Amino acid sequence: MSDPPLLALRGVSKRFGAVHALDDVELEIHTGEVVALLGDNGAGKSTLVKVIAGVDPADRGVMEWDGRAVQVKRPHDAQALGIATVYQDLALCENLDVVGNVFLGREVRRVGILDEVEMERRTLGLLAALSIRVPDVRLPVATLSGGQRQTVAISRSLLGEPRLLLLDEPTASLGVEQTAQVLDLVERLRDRGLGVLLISHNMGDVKAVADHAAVLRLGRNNGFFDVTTTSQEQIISSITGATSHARRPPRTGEAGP
Amino acid sequence: MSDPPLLALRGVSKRFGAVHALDDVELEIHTGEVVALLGDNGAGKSTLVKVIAGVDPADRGVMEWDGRAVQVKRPHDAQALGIATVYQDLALCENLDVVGNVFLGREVRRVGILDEVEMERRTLGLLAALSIRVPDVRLPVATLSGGQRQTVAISRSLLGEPRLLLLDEPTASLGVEQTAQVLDLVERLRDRGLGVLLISHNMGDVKAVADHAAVLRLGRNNGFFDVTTTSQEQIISSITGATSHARRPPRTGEAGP
Amino acid sequence: MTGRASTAPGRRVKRALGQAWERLSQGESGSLPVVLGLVLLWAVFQGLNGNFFSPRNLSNLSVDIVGTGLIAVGIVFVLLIGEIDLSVGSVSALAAAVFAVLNVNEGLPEWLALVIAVLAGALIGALHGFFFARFGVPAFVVTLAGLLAWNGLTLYLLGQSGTINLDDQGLVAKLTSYYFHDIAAAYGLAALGAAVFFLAACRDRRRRKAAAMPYRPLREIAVRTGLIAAVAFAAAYVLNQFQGLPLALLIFVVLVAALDVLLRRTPYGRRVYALGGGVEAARRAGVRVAWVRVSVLTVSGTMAALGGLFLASRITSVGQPSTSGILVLNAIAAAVIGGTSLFGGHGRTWCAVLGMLVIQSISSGMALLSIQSALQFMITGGVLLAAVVLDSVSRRSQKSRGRA
Amino acid sequence: MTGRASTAPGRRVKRALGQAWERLSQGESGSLPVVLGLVLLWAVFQGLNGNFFSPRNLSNLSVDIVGTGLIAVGIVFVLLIGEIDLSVGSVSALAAAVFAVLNVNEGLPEWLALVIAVLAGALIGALHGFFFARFGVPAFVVTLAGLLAWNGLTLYLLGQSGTINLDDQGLVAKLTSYYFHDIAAAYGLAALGAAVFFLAACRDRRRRKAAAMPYRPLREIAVRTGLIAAVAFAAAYVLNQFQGLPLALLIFVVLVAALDVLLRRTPYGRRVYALGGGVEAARRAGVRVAWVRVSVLTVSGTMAALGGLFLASRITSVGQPSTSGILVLNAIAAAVIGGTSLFGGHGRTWCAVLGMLVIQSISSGMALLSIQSALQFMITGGVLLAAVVLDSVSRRSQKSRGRA
Amino acid sequence: GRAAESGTAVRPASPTASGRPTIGLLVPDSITPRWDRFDRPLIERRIGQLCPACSVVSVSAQGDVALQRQQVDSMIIKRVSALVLVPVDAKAMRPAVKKAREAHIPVVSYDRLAQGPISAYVSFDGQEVGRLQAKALLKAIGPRRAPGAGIVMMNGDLADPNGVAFKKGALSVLTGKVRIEKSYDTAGWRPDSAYTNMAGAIAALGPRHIDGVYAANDGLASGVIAALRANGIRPIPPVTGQDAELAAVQRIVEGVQYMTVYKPFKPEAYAAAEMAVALAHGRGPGPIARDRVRGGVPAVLLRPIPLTVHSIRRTVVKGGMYTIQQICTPKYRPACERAGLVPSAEPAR
Ligand SMILES: Nc1ncnc2c1ncn2[C@@H]1O[C@H](COP(=O)(O)OP(=O)(O)OP(=O)(O)O)[C@@H](O)[C@H]1O
Ligand SMILES: Nc1ncnc2c1ncn2[C@@H]1O[C@H](COP(=O)(O)OP(=O)(O)OP(=O)(O)O)[C@@H](O)[C@H]1O
Ligand SMILES: [Mg+2]
Ligand SMILES: [Mg+2]
Repeated sequence: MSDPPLLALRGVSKRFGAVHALDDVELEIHTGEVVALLGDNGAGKSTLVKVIAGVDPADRGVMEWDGRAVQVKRPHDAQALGIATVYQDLALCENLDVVGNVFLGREVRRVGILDEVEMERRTLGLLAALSIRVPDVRLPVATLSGGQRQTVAISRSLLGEPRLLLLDEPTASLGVEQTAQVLDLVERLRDRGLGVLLISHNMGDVKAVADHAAVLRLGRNNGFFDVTTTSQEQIISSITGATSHARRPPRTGEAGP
Repeated sequence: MSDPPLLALRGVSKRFGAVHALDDVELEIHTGEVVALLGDNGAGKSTLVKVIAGVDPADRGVMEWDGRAVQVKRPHDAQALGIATVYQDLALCENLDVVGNVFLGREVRRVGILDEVEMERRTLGLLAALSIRVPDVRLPVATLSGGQRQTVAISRSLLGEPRLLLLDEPTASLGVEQTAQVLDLVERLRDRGLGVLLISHNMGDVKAVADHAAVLRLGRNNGFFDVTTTSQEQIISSITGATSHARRPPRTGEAGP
Repeated sequence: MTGRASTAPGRRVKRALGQAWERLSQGESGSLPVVLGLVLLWAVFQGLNGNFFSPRNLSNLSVDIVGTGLIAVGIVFVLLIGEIDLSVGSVSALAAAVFAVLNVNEGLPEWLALVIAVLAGALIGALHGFFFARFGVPAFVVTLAGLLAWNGLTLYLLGQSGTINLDDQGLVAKLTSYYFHDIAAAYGLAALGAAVFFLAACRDRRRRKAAAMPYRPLREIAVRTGLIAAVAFAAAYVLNQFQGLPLALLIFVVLVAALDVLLRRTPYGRRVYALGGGVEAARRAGVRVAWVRVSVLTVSGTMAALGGLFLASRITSVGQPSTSGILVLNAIAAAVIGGTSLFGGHGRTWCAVLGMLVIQSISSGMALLSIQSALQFMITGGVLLAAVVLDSVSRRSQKSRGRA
Repeated sequence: MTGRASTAPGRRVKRALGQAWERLSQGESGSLPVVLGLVLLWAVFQGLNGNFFSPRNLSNLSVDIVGTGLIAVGIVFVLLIGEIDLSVGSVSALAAAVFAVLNVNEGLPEWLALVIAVLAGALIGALHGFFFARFGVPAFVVTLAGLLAWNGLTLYLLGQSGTINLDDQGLVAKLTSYYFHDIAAAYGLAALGAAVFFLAACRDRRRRKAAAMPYRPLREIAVRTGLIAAVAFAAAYVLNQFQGLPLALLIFVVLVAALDVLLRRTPYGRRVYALGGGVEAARRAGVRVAWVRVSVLTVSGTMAALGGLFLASRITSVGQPSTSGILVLNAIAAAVIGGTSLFGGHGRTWCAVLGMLVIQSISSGMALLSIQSALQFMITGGVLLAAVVLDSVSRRSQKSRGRA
Repeated sequence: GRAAESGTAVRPASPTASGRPTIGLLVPDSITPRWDRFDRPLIERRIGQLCPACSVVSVSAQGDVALQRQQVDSMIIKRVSALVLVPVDAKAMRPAVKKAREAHIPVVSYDRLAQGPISAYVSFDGQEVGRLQAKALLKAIGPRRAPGAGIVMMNGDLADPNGVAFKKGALSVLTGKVRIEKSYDTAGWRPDSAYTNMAGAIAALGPRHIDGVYAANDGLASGVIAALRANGIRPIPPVTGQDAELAAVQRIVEGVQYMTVYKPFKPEAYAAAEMAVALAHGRGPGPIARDRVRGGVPAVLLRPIPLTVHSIRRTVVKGGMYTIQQICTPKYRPACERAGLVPSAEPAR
């Protein structure tokens, strides 16, 4: 496959004061591919997501999109490229209701006025697809349970036509059934040709949906695996640092599903 | 076993506007017992924890402690009884550093002045026991990663000598190794005679450490199981509502490990 | 939007009322307690001096709230994003001074001077917004600096002439002195308001029904419309007893309604609320935070300028601004008493109207009772506190609601 | 506390300095930019009028900051919990009036009148706190009501006598007019301050070393002590050139230092910060939120009363309060300029001192240059803004830091 | 030229149903003690003497033009028979005065000359006040030192037309006679601003180069004197004042303030009361209004009196403003003895 990757990161670094959160990180995501991003707590996974999403740009490093270098300095830039994100801390506006949060920044309007009916209808549709009950989509999200909030954040990210989905522990507080639904959804999106970056601490989930797994350790790449051919133990030992894989993700041309 | 349960809830109900978050819920936790509280998203698990912890008291219902009815109206009351809690949303003070958060409300003092050295030493000890690296315990928790924050919240709850530990999805954003450590810890605490209420969506974890499992569904009791003798499928079907168990947790005398 | 469809009409209404009460008591539009407080206040003043409810006094009251009320509406915008604007008093004085100097001293036509004065307010607001959004200087400090600087500029502008009298037949003077003597005007406005509400509610209902979504029962819509119509027609009746509908009130009500629609029915307004609910969340959702901030402070500057012109119109003259922050405090207090949160994200433009009614009623009642100044301060403080305690306590008595 | 032990002494210092800079620029104690702004300000004023740096002017400055500075310290407490106290101006005027009426008119001994006046301030603060914590009325509104009510009470108290002259040999007058002419006093205080810092740092280091925890290298401690000593001795030198160490300054510094210890080294202070970092989190941790709130408003009332006595002492007379919010604004501005966050959780008592220095320097420089009031307002506003822009920009240029 | 507006007699509105005329008194603020302490009681007393059936309602505007306008509205609603008005802003109250006139309520402008169709006016001559202060200052500095002497001017709030008048009067005397080293205008008449400005002047000029201070009123004088004291300047150079506040009279006795201007409130208040009662009964302002201002408004113009330590008995004590006892509190007893206000070594009486 000679297509350029959907997204490629080259030598991305980021410091917070004395902490090297990311140190010369490389990553590639192709269309129609689910890449799992793994690593211990504090490995820098969320920081990497925020770099890609333009929330907190990197200090150094290049980001390529469809093979062309791009500058992503604000969340807006990333959205314009077609990157949708579910953040680990969800980042919802507590005072807005569910509909308001799902459509924030992408409101449906009729002659300049919000079309609440249409937005509510579509929100109900999205939530139904994730098989979660929210007591009332007109309640402020501050009153929702942890799992309900997470579903709102996931629904948000499915709006518009994203080309790349960044999911930072999207199922952390979801129930068994809901988790299955989200994983299903991820597979369907992959089949529709989206690229997905999935962060999870659950090896089972990773095994179930991911094609490749990239491991971060202390802010550095620590291995890139084909999930189908690598054993779970191998991956875990790479996460915990029992083995050190200096190997980087393969450059374009080597990789591919 | 004729000891009264450490904690017993009788007919606890709570409404938020039109939402019945808890409806006539019964629960018992004995010393030296780990009870898993299971349920779908929005089932009312966190609401129940907040009722017990005095954060958001129930509308109706009785709470018994060591067999005597008690009034828990404020978090302070629960702490005085020896109830320590890890909340799902962690509830940390963003501007305080790790040490400050761990010891908030229970500061170590020497002649009225904070003993920072001692507090820092003990914090480092607690964190080491949970095998998590925090770059600097003097950084405000706002800068920590999701898992690091969760560990801070868990460390907090271990201070003092609690008799009952309420853990609301304590491992949701922890790594594989850290999760194992926390489960280990729970077992050690049980062996030291503490009661533990563990909320988790992970059946594996529940199977591993819980003695009993209480299931909530739509705010009502929907089954109480002995984890060792019940199959995982049975519990899950009770969670998702495939089966409806009107059965309540047994009253004192019937139950026990 | 509130009610979900149900079956038996009787239960339906009951439920609708119950839900309305819940909504109200949930703070988003929790103005009921303030309304009760206001009614109580009025009853007390009327009991103490029978002139309080005289059409002349009520009509005056309705005009007196406009100047500071417009400023308070601007403040509501700023409070919604969780910030504060201390400069509104100075900006309103400056706008009035600009108008007076241009029109009276320089001889510009009134409409041009008026436009320039309002634009000056907008520009100043934008400047504050720029410093706030671009350099991250807290809005409090930017507008505090503005308070001082624009005060100085006003002093300088008026330095040569001192107080300037406005043409009392002029456009600006008319703003508060013109009344629609025709009784049809007041009644017409009341009817229009009720009709617009009714039609909008019905249209919403029809669309929801079509989309197979829960909708508000017709009976509930009728009850609400009836309430609104009753209040509006009562007000119109009183106004017509004196001189008719005041132009100032008309402008005020139309502006407040328009800005309410802007805030609650447009994408722009949604973003303003979003900023108040979490700047970082809004930023990640792609909201251009800096732009919204600048715009909000521009609105507040513009409303301050407008308010300043109404205040000047009321006394048909423009004098040295008082350095006292009384105007700012009144405007902020009006917004807060009306139910706007100081911490952002909750409030409506109508809050400013309600709050101004409370404040102005106190001051008008005091004037009627000719209370000594020492006592006057104390009573104003006490009544203010009582009104808000009533409000807070009735909210408290509802369930306290934590977060998961 | 900051540094972690390392090996080579050269690198150690470098790293320590680097870390100190990072700490500074991280906002918790990010006062460096304000200090730079202050130095710039001084340089400009000195350039415009050579008398600015005269010992007389600097000594006056050091006394002039005390009255409003004490009020600002109280405001820091309130800002730390994310609230605001608008009543401090009125409370300070009331305390002065209480003192004057009791001492001069009623003939009570000075010390008793003084104690009663300060207690009155504390009581009023507690009352505000009660309404705030018990009824959940926003502190803004409670203290706004207080602003009005206490103003009225002061008017009433002074209504009979008008302005009251204080005994200019009395205790209160001495508060600002007494100087320790002995040069040993100023130098002694400077030496004491440096020594206390040094010993505390060494003790901390020893204990950390004993507990096998990272500790601050001796060299770093020496450098810091040296810096503190240099500033302190320079100030002492200047003061000794005029009349010696002013009693007012001594009281101010001691109070600020004591309250700094209270805030940052006691469980009580920790809870104050916790409230600012998240009320709900603090509540769940078992902090008695209502109690802390009441206590914080009590502190602010007490400090306002103290500050009022110093302000009265400075002009040895107590007159009718002006309704202007200038005093409140100055106090809040001082706290904010010094680096206290308006949103709670960040700030120190020393912020108030720094901020007051900025504000009082501007006002003293203006007086020195006898600038006309119109211009004076504009310049004050401009300089204020410039000082804070400098501060904000230098903070910004550090990495922007989001949250996980 | 508002001769047309300035009629004399106005047919009063039906003097309320009960037939008891009410007279409204509007004072501008509560910061200046005189309104509540002297003017209001004096006017009320005099009205009570002249017309026992009359009642007086008084309100204070807290220095707020809009509030005063609202208070005039309330007075109209209550249908008072006459108004005694101290305008917060003389120009800005014109529409309110006009509105009162339209409601057939005559307005007596008190102490400050309100614009609009007022029926009568009573006050002191503002420029004369400034001239008196300046002359006294020159006298205190002494004709010998005067030519080279440097003074500091602490003017009042120039937003207040009286403040402008005082400054103008003072400058008309001082210009050319002394060097005005520094001149400050004090927004809001705030003593603490006067303090700060004076401290700045001392720092800028040096303590020995200030031969006198022109302070526009007693409040400013208190700030000025405090600054001089704080800077250890002894003896304190002559400082002027105005209003004859008790605190100022005490300072004069003590010797730290040189003079103040005494504007006897009683004649002013009585004149206002007499004219208001006459107007309320539908008559003209009466024979006491001998002067005319602004082309025909009947007026009573009173002369201010300079007050120094030598004239205390003749002025404030005789005029019934303060008793010797009020002035000579224990603290000021020695100074009073020196000044001859109380006989030495004998209890005051
Ligand atoms: N704003 C910040 N300031 C300072 N340090 C930060 C900041 N954000 C993150 N860090 C640090 O960077 C490191 C990486 O954090 P990150 O949130 O990326 O971890 P993570 O891999 O997502 O961990 P988790 O699995 O626990 O979510 C952590 O050590 C954290 O303390
Ligand atoms: N403060 C509140 N106001 C209104 N509704 C609330 C509030 N808190 C919780 N709820 C509602 O109560 C229900 C139960 O919430 P709870 O947080 O207890 O669920 P949970 O079992 O913890 O779910 P999860 O597994 O997702 O954390 C939810 O439907 C939620 O929307
Ligand atoms: Mg993370
Ligand atoms: Mg939960």
